[in-house]
Amino acid sequence: MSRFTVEVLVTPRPGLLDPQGKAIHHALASLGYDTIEDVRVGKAIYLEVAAGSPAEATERVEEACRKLLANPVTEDFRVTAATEGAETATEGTDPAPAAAAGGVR
Amino acid sequence: MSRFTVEVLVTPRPGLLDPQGKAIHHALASLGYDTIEDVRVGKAIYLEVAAGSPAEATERVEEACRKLLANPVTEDFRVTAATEGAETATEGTDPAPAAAAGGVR
Amino acid sequence: MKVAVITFPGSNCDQDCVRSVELAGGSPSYVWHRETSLGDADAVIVPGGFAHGDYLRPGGIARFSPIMDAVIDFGRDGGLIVGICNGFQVLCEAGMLPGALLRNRSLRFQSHDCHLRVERSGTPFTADYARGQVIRMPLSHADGNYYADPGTLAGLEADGRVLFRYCDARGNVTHEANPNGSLNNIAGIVNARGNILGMMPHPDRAIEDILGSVDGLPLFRSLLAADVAVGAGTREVA
Amino acid sequence: MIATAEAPRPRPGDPAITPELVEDHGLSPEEYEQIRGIMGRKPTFTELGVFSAMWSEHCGYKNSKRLLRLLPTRAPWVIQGPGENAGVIDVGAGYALAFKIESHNHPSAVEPYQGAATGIGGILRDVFTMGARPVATLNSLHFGDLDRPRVRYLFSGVVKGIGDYGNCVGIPSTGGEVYFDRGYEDNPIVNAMCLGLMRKEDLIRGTAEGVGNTLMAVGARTGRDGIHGATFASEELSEGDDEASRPQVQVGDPFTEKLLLEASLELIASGHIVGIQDMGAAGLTSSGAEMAGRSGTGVEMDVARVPVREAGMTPYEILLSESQERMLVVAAAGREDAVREILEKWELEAATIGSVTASGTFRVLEAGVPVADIPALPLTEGCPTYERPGEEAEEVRSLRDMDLSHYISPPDGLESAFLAVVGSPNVASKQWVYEQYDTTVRANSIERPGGDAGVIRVPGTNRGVAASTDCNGRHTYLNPRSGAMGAVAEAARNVTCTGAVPMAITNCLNFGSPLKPHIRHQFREAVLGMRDACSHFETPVTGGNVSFYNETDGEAVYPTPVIGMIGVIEDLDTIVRHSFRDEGDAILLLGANRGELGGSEYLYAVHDGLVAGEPPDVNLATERALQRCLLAMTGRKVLKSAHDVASGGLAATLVESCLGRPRKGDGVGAAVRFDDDLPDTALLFGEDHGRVVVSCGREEEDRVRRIAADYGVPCTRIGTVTGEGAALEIETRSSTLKLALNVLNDHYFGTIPGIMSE
Ligand SMILES: Nc1ncnc2c1ncn2[C@@H]1O[C@H](COP(=O)(O)OP(=O)(O)O)[C@@H](O)[C@H]1O
Ligand SMILES: [Mg+2]
Repeated sequence: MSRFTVEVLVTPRPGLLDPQGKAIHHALASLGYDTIEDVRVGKAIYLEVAAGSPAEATERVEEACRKLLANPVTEDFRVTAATEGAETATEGTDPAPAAAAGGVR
Repeated sequence: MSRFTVEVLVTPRPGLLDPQGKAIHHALASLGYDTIEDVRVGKAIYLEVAAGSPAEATERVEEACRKLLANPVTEDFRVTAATEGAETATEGTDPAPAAAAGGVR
Repeated sequence: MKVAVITFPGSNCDQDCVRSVELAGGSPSYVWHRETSLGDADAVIVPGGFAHGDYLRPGGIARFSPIMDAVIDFGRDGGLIVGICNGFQVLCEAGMLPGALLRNRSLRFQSHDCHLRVERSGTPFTADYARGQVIRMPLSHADGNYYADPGTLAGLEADGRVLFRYCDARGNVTHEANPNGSLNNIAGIVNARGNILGMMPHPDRAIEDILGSVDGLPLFRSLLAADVAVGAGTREVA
Repeated sequence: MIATAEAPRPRPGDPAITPELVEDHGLSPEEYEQIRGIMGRKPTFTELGVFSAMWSEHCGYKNSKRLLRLLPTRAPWVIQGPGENAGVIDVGAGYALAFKIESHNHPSAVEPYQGAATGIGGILRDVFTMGARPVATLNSLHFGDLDRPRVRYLFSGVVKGIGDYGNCVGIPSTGGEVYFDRGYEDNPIVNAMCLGLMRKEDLIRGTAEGVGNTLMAVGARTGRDGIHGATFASEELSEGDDEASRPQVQVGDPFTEKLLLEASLELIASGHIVGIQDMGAAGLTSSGAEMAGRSGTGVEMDVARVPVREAGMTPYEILLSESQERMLVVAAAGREDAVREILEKWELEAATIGSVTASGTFRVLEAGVPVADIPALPLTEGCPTYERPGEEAEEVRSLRDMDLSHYISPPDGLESAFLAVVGSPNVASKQWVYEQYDTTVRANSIERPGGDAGVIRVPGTNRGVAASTDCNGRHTYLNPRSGAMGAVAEAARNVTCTGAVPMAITNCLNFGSPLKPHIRHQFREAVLGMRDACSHFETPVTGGNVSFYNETDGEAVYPTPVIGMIGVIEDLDTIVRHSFRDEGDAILLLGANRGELGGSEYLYAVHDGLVAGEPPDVNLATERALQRCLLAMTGRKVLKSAHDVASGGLAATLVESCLGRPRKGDGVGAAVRFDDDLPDTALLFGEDHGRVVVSCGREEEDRVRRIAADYGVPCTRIGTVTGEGAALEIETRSSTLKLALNVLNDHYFGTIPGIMSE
């Protein structure tokens, strides 16, 4: 059993009005960021999961997404598994190599 | 000039209480997800940026993060640039190869 | 008539609903969210508040409270259910009503009176109102922006399942009268069978003259007068 | 004093106690010597931290205690005066009201959203730990000028923080105030007040009685947040502090608070506990020491048993953490499981961390090893207090003495001045603010924000409790004594306008650094003014809060003694609202116009931010007569409206009475005429105290006049209510104004939303 950090990105479904994204877009524009053409806001959820493998951790979390973490009426989600700095995308053609976690500052 | 999608992940600073994460953790536990040991919740923001290069797009967004998108007192942020399916991590050792965007469902 | 009022951790309007039922002449009782049975209730109210803090999404966590299985069964058997404010959000999350309640257009919490046009009379929830009647009551929410996909929305309208719409004092359904961005100014809807109502404004806060309005009382009176026996099939919305 | 065998010794890793370390803890060399004397030895690092917190300004009231003793605190209806978590008064019908106001200025300056949110959380806990169910909150906010982006950021963050927290817990907001003035540029004032009701017999106090009873930590886990917040709240901010202050940011969890509220009330009703207290400023330290101090007992606790959020926390950190949503409970011995059962129902944690002892000391162990052992009473009561002489700043004296005569005429004409005053952010409607607060939850809000005072019904009765917060910082800046008197007078007037009898106050004294003579002068004068007014009105002070060091880079805020006034209406059928009602009704002015423009909104809004002149005079006898007169009128139900005159003068009062509730298109007109021999600006914008505009049916006019005469209150018929959609017409000796209601609407309701949507 190891501990994996699984990242879940929950985003508003395309076509859905996103008032928060719109407001941020507006605020950025009035700060002079006129090259930013659209903004959408979703949630980033990080789960620490005890599992035998990254795949197992991911699977558990995907199930949790379908059940609770995302609202199918309004949201899409994407799950990525990682352990100790190594991330594994569960979708996409290739597993992504390591990307450093942690803040910029 | 191309259009790039830049992903910003904003997360609560370590050590700060994350009531939302706590509540989700609790909810998952009572749904039987007892291998999930911790949950933290942040924001995922997607910006469409017109720029000459991914680096330029990323730079603009990083600046916007410091100015507006993240609250420096309570949040960390991480910026990733991508255009038409190709993502470029601005941190981490290697640029990640393509990862399909869009929802699982 | 016995009315079960569900209390989740974080429910704030359970007492208001109990009082409303009492004032309308019914017998309310509190049912704690960890219960698994509604007892001999004839109707159910899912009250407002911030069940589980509204963390993640309003209603998202409450939907999994133990009592919800009983509430879902009750609704499936044709029992009358009213979800107010957070209760509406819970019912949508539970799939008992279509659509979802998104963040208000203003992105702010909004607490003020609103006018509603009663779109249909003769339902178990609106029998005591006249069709087209304009009523006033408080609203109080951050996520009341009703959304449904175009097909669902068209279905709601075609079937006359929108019971309340935001309007101005004269009954005009206008953009300015829409407090939160809800599609088609929708303030309250029923499910296809017509036995489950969800609405964002608070009839439970408009039950006495001294509070500024009694326009919420007819809703509770309608509910108490509706004779719908659970399991005995339906009383279709006229 | 302490058995040597068990005396705490320094922990490995503790820093050595040096003069610098002592200074960093906000303690003077003399204070440190005093501590050594109390201890009979050198304190450990942990003990130093404990003293530092308890002897901070915030907990120890070093620089205010002696003056605060001058305040009147007693009346037959006062059940609990200062010294407890909240004051308590008898409001009749078997009910008691607990109420208190608190500042969260520094945290809000650093992180407005969380700072304000946790401010609400703390004040709610102060009230429900008395056994009372919170029934209303109010908030008094003072910010810099709204044209500054930073101020807008603070303003919107604070309002959202207050709203999100209070709304989630389900407590209606019934009122408050918001001021904007450059005097608060970098130091917002964020004061939150809470009212709670209980049956009189349910009152419980924060005591640790009964040797052998069990100490339990209840609620949220302890994290590293807010460590040394109490000291932090007692130090001035300096440029660049945002970075340094970060680890101290506390994050509020209103959902946990709601559970804690319900669980606490259930615990108190169960009889399983003997005492309960919020872990507020200085957390476990102040709650533990104060509970022991109040009961003359001791406590012993083991920090290793305190549930923590992070590994590796030291005793110092655990004792001083200000993590929110935590309580210290004293359970009757043997009832621990019953206590735990109630908490489990509410999905809360409870840990047994120690017990009540007979030692008289605040004793702390870490996994059995003593780390602190301090005599409780000297710790809680022994904080040295100071009263050093003060002196008024020359600058203020000259501003006050300024000749205002060449500001009498408005540069762009009277109508433009009128709209500028009515549309200034200070006078304009605060609808944008209070519509973000749930004002109607629990269906007892009889008068919501927007009038003179909020009124909440005592559930199950026809009684009401009215409350108002007031402080015009410009007035207190120019003259702290009359300004503070004026704040009490205005608060009492606001409450009286609804028909409620003023009963008692709580107060929050927001000042700069008491180390400066002119601040000490302001503080002393303000306390004396408050004393005089409260004595005269028989509204004792049941509690409050002092917030010093509201300074950035040496610039202090205006002295801001915020008054939270409570009134009682015995029969809600006698309630009066602020807006004119029916066409043809008579409009009368109670009180006399003197045209005092000193410190007025007119000078600030129309003359480039001028803050000068002698602020309006307060005549306590006149105010008292006015209060009695109004209550006689409301009691006899002769009035249709009553609205006091304050910021913005008669102009603001008349506009508000016409426009009424914030729904566009509503409102009635009025035609008024003044015969006073005063310049137009002084007449319309003067903020003279002691005035109320009332309206009544024509047939009642004589009765109104007679009652006024009985109380010796000047009463002048000034006009008539005109029909819906009409205008506000004002005639003076030299001018005529006709202001369309929709124009007034745009200015009064449109200003703040307009600025905030930019
Ligand atoms: N921060 C606030 N929160 C809630 N209500 C507020 C706030 N600020 C102002 N109000 C409400 O707006 C109304 C007018 O406020 P104010 O101008 O301060 O009144 P007054 O001058 O009569 O004290 C009052 O009902 C007050 O309670
Ligand atoms: Mg007033």
